[in-house]
Amino acid sequence: GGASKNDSASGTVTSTAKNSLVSSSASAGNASASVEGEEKDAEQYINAFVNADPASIDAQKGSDIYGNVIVNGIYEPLLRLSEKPDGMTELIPAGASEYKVSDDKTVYTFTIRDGMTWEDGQALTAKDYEYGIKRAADPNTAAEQGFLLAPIKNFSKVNSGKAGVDELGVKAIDDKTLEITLEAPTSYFMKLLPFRIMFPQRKDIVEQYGETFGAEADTVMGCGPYKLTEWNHNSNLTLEKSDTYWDKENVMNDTVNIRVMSDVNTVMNAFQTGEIDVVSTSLEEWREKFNNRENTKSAKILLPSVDYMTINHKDKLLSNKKIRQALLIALDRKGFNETFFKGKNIEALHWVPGCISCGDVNYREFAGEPVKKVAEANPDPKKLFIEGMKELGLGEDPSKVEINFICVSNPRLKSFGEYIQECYSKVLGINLKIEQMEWPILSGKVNKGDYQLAYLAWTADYDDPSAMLALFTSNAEAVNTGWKNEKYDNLIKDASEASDMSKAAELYKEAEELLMDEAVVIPIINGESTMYWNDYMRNVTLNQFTSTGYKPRYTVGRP
Amino acid sequence: MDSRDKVRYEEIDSSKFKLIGADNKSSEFIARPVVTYWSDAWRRFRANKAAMVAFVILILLTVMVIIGPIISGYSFKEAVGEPNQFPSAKFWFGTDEIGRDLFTRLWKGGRISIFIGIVGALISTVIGSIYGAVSAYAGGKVDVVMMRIVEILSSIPYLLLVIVLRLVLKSNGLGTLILAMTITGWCGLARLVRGQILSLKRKDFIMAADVLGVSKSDIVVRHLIPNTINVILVSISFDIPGYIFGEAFLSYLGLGVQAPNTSWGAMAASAQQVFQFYPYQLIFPALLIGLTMLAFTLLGDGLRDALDPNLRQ
Amino acid sequence: MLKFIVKRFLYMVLTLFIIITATFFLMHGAEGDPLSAAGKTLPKQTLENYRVKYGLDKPVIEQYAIFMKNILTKGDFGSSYKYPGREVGKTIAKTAPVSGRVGAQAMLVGILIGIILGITAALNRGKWPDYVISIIAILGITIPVFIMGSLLQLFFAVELKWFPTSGWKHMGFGKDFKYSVLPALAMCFGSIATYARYMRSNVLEVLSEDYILTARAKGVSKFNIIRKHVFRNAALPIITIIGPQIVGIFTGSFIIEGMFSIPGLGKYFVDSITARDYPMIIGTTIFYAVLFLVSQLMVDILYGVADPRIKLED
Amino acid sequence: MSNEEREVLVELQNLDEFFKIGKNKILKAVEKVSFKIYRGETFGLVGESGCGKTTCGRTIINLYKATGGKVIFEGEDVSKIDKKDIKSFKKKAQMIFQDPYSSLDPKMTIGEIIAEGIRVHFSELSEGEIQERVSELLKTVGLNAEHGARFPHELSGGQRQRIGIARALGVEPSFIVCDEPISALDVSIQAQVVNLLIELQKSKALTYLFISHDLSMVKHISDRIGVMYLGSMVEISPKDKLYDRPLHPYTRALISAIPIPNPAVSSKDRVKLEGEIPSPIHAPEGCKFSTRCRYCGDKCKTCRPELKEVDKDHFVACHLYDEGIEAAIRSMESIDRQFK
Amino acid sequence: MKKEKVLDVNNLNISFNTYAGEVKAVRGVSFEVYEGESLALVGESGCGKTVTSKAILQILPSTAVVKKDSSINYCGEEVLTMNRERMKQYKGSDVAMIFQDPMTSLNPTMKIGKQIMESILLHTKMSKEEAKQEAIRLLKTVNIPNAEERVNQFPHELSGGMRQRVMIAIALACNPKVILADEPTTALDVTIQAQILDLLRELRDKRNTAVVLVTHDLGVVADFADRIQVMYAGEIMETGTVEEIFNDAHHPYTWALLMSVPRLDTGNKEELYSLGGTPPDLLMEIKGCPFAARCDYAMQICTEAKPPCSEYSDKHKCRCWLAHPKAPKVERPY
Ligand SMILES: Nc1ncnc2c1ncn2[C@@H]1O[C@H](COP(=O)(O)OP(=O)(O)OP(=O)(O)O)[C@@H](O)[C@H]1O
Ligand SMILES: Nc1ncnc2c1ncn2[C@@H]1O[C@H](COP(=O)(O)OP(=O)(O)OP(=O)(O)O)[C@@H](O)[C@H]1O
Ligand SMILES: [Mg+2]
Ligand SMILES: [Mg+2]
Repeated sequence: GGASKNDSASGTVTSTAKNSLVSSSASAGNASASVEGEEKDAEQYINAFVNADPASIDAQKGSDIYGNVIVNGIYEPLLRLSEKPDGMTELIPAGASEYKVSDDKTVYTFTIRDGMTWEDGQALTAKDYEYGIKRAADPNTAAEQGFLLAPIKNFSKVNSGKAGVDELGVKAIDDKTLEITLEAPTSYFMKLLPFRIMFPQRKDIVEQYGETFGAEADTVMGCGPYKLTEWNHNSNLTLEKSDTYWDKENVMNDTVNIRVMSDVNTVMNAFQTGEIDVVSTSLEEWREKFNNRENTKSAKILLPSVDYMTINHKDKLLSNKKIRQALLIALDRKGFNETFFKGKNIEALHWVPGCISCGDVNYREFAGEPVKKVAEANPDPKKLFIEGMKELGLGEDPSKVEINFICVSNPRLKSFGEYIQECYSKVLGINLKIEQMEWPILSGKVNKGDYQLAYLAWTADYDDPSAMLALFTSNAEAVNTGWKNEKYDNLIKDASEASDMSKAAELYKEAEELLMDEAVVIPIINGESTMYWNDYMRNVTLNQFTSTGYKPRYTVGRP
Repeated sequence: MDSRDKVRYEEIDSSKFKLIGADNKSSEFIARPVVTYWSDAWRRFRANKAAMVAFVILILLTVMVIIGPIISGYSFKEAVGEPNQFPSAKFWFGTDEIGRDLFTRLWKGGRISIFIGIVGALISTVIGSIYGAVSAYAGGKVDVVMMRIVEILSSIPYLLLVIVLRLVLKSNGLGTLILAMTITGWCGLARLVRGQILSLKRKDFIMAADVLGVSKSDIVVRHLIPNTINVILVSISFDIPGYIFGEAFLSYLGLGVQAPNTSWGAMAASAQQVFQFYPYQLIFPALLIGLTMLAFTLLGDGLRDALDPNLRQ
Repeated sequence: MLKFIVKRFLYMVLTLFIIITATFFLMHGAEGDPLSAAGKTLPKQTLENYRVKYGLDKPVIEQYAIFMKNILTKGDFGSSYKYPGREVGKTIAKTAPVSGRVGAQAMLVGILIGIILGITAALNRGKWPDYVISIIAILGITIPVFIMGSLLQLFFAVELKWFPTSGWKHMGFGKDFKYSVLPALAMCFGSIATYARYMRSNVLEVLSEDYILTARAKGVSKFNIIRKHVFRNAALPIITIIGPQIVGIFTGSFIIEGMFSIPGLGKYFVDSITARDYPMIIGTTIFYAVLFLVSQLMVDILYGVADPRIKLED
Repeated sequence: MSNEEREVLVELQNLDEFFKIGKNKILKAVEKVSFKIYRGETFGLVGESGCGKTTCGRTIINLYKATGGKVIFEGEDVSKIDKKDIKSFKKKAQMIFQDPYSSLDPKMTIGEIIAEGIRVHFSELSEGEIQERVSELLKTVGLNAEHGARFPHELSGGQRQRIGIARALGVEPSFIVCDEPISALDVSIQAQVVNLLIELQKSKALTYLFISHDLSMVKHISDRIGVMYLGSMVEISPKDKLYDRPLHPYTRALISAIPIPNPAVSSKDRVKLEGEIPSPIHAPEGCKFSTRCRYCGDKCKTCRPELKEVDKDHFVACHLYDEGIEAAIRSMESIDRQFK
Repeated sequence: MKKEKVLDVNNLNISFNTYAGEVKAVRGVSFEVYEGESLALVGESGCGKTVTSKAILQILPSTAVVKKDSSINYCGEEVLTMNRERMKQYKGSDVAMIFQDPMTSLNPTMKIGKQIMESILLHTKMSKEEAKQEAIRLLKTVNIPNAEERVNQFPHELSGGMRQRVMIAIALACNPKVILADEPTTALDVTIQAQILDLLRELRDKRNTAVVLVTHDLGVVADFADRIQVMYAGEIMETGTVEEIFNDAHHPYTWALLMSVPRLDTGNKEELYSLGGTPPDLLMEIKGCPFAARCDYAMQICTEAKPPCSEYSDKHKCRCWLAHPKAPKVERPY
């Protein structure tokens, strides 16, 4: 997942398919772990769902989180990210049986596992990986998430068409050896490997189906634990265990029935009738309901997402740091949490969400709460705001100030907006004008810099602070705040190239504090949800950065 | 003739048997005020219990949207209690998702909803019925062209039309909202009325009016449309809730009421996702929309009965 | 008659052309484009690549020319932007029958019940059945489909477990019929209300006509008076409403199909616009327009059938 | 006053009015009808039911577009009247509809129905004056002002018919097509209405086209009478000549069938028409009456007779008169004898 | 040969509730109809002839109220209290009506053939095909040319007279015992009128059908009716055989009627005799004789009391104060 519009983290729609990490408190994670000696059901199938129809299961082209879970099932990445018993993740060998990193940390050499084949029996080679990765970088593919490959050598030249694809730093030395060369050392590069853009791809198949590749169940060719046997758009998908998969002994179920359910009430109703096995929700009302449900287990999950307001720094009023700071600290996040989440979510007094790790440490625990620092330095936000106004020559009456706030049309977001509106009016005495609009219009406005405040959400793509912090470097251009800071750019660059993760963490922390002190954006709340499953389920993975998918799940005593 | 009659028959004074001849004047009609169509319709309308109930409901609704936001004493835009509270003595209709008093907000929202419902229905009814009538009555090429226009308007994706409309008008004010709602809203009625009038226009009384020299526009307004009043009234009773909900839909495009103002449609829309937990948040606005529709349905029925000469008693 | 149809067909082509052109320019004129709709904010280079690939970097007029050429010479509506690789034509061909299935079911129930209720109300004007039916109609309109669907799910699926909450199997025939029950039910309430109210009103009108007296004088029973004499004369508005409803059948309902995981066409209508999925917008619009135009032609022909005084004018 | 000197108000020239029936079938309701109506006269139009009288009347008033031929009103082709003159044409030419009920708007009160025309053509009148006129008109047709507040369905058949008359008179036209204006009235009101029509004619030089089945009344009111049969005019004559000496066999049958309001007169010795009644869809090739005419000769079956003046102002379309009246009457009498 | 009484109407009172009050359209009408007889109802337009006929068939509009002590008796059965099943059969097959207004009385969306067949199928056991043939036959009996094609036409495609004949065909369809013919021939030319009358006469004579003929055409009455009943303002003024009424009427209204008839021998456009004034307002209670105000022979008593019924023969009855012994003798004016 990348940054996304309203629904990814606003809490109205949740799904098992979303990136998530087990919080430290999640002891429940173990409840679903396999227990030795239990009698497995004879018939092993999983009933799952996705919130929307995957746009495409073309691994490189597609980008939505709904498709991730499918492609993870039907392809075999070089490495997979799996969940440890403590809820953290670890990289385990998959398509690559082993790998080497050069001393300067810029050349990665992978050895492809023996005996791997595609669904049709053809051998899976290093060339297929090479083709897959290059395809993602090829501008003709127009892969939406191609930019994640940025650490790879010559990526930006290739992606902008200034150099041929062959110049990308990816090369199959022979059928069994794949070599990836980076532009510079990148501490989080390994975490990108399980990601779909790096999946292998069959050139002949891709060319055979052309545009329609990955659009239907029968226009893809997989090499993973499952085969996609059925895909009724907007209705359901079926994965069946592949018998050509190298690790088929560890694929614990035969069929995964995946329903496309876009409506929360339907999802919840279907969970109650047993039509789906696992759901997760961030709505307290549903939690209260399911906490009392019989034979149901649950675990709390922190999502790597944050809801925030982006600020247009090109705007005259908002170009003033004091004004921005006032807006940043005037927001009553606690009240927000109480009102909309019964206080069960995490107030975002920071930019990087709580579940991101840096090396082996939990980054958040390490980095503290930077927004608080700003608040402590400026105890009276209204005064601060007035000061800012004076600096701009706007007088001293905040009630004359009207700030435009745009958000996506959605009743719940409108309520959020109304809360913020009331909050600012109370604390700062200013007027917030709420304007709702369609996502394409909103995102267009943000891109063009035609806005003041916009409500957005961002979900980290991979498990590293840079997934959040790199957003605001001068050349990222992903969120158009109009803010540029050389010091910040350097901090991020140094951090990603740092050989020592604790050093990187320090640099990230400094960068984040700079970000918050400048009040570049206003983080509001972290994503969080609770996962519920019927107690006959085993091995439900709670960590969403994992890419093991449905592989380990099985049931005991399904009614 | 029984015997009793006979006795009297014989007894009548002979002075009464004098020819006095025809008295044409006394046979003249003894002037009774000529009741006009409308005063008669109004009288029958008042006699219709259901219509009077509807009338009372409407008046109550009107009064409540005027004074309702004041009587609870709460502000409609500020959180005054815990969010999502069920109705209680303190908050008669409960509170919404950020703790504002629903009672106050409902009546406040009613202002815009009732206004939009009625204005929208009126505009599209006037346009739709006249358009349909003219198209059917003129017939021939005029009909062809007019109906093709309706087809085009009905076929172009509405959402797209409104998005562009908003862009062109550069405003999200009330005017734009009403324009957006009615821009294609009249098409349905136009087709309905046209259908009715296609059969009406062949009737003799239309020819009679034509022969009298009544102008085409008068024939449309005075003969054709009144004779389709049935479908028009039904259509109005559907239009009103339609527009009330439609306003909420248009807020998807940023066209509805602006926060912290609200409307019944917007309230119903935001309550939908949580209606299982806080049903009252949905029920109250829906009830009021329903009540408004009920009022107009009964009113329509009453009006229809009142205007329908066949039912007059 | 044939001349009339041929003539109307020619008009249709012209109308369709206008619709397509208008839609094309409207959608290009609308704020936002397929890229800004992509669900996320993207780096500039990615956007650029995308633009070139789909030809969005060309002037709109040129895009229009290319698009029209493709339609006219190859009958090719292109593939979706949002769902890469899904050909618009094929997608519609696959999904419309599913929508049609659910919609037809809903419409049949809606018409049947609506008409029966409408007639009942008319025959009992001013008595309690009339009011009860009015209330039913009002509920049918004021309860949003979404709520109706949810309530049906809660009651019939979660509580009674008679039907699955959602889902779709093949065309839902035979034992899979159960999948289509709840969505069709949820969908039909609105039309019940509509038909009932229009029917009531027109039946009342017709009942006061003189020829009903003639029928009564013949000794025709009340039921047959309704069936043979009233119905056809009251049918005009029903025909008018049925026209677009038939279109609705095939184009499906965005909300219901989403709620019940039905692989129908409905979703694409709204989705394509919010996603600025140009080829899909045009495709669905053409589909809708063709159906609508044909249905209007049918309505006009049916007018003549229902009421012989209405002559087809050519 | 001979016809030549009188002003022609309406002239029909070879008027055709055809209806399309079903697929490719054409019903010739009026076929090649020509006659003149002079200003200030009453032209009676009689004929079998369904022979096209109403259609003819409606075409004159430009309700139907003529399929062929022309209707000239005051020297102008009615189908080509200028837009701006249409209103004045409609003020001059009015129609009383045959079907009293369906020609009244069911949603309007009687008062409004009558007032409508007045309002259109006398826009200078105040509302009060209009109402006054309405009640006056109601009184002239034997109703009272109270009926003005009623709706058409609340009236009896005859009362409805009188509304139609009042409506037409309200406009103060100079020419009225009276399509069976008195058929549903009782004799006393009939007399009242007919007296009124005659009086108006005398005082305002009105012209009537009087369509009726009541031959006694037609005789009473008309100056000249045209007899139609199956869409064609078969005889035109001043009324006295027609009743005294009907020439066309159909007219003869018609006259003899007039019921006499005297129970002593037996209906037995009337000329009864027999034979197949042809339909206007497949009219006989020759004389249209040939299928029912007891004097029918070979020529009648193949050749359609033209309307010819056989006596002064007396036209007839019949082959019997090819050799003059006397010969025709002689031959008819001999055939009649055979029948007895 | 003693003829059976088929209809016996007794003290029929019918009112319409209108906003202005009660329109008393029919006021205490009593009469009987024997089988095989033709009774002519004549009278002022708006005097309640149609309403009376509709009452007999029980098809009055909902605004009409039939007063309590009214009674309509068909062959010994009370019509006003008939049950639903019996009613169905009674309508159409026992008593049929020819409506006055043929355009609006025919269903505009049903082919005329169907409309005729409907009645046949309802009351006989004929198959559809037979019924259709029967419908064609009926159309032929009422002299509609091309009956085979006409059955497939819609009412608006027929001329006024044809519609009326279709109405007649519908009424005749099931050989009813009583035919209520409400101005059946007004829209017909005299030749066809004569044929229709012949047809009705034939039914009357061969099938013993009773025909109640409502008409204004006294010529038709003279030609066709056995008995005449003269109505005025909702009441029956005079009744008697045709000869009695035409030659020896006693009521001034009857005189007026007979005098207004245009005759073939009247002069050119000379004024026809016509009654002055307008009929009484039916909303009012009428104390005396309803005709008093327009009667040239009115006396004071006429405005004060209802005239009694005087009998001149067993069929000839009249309600007029002139019959009173104390009343002056007046000559018939014609
Ligand atoms: N639905 C009604 N509401 C009120 N008054 C009515 C209604 N129908 C008839 N009347 C009145 O009742 C009286 C009798 O009407 P009816 O139709 O019986 O007259 P009629 O004798 O048939 O006259 P005509 O010869 O003109 O047909 C009339 O004065 C008429 O105005
Ligand atoms: N609108 C129409 N469509 C088809 N045929 C029609 C139409 N109007 C009249 N006709 C036919 O035209 C012929 C003449 O009809 P028209 O009404 O002029 O007769 P008419 O002389 O007025 O007869 P009547 O005395 O019975 O009223 C009839 O055969 C009739 O069926
Ligand atoms: Mg006619
Ligand atoms: Mg009558």
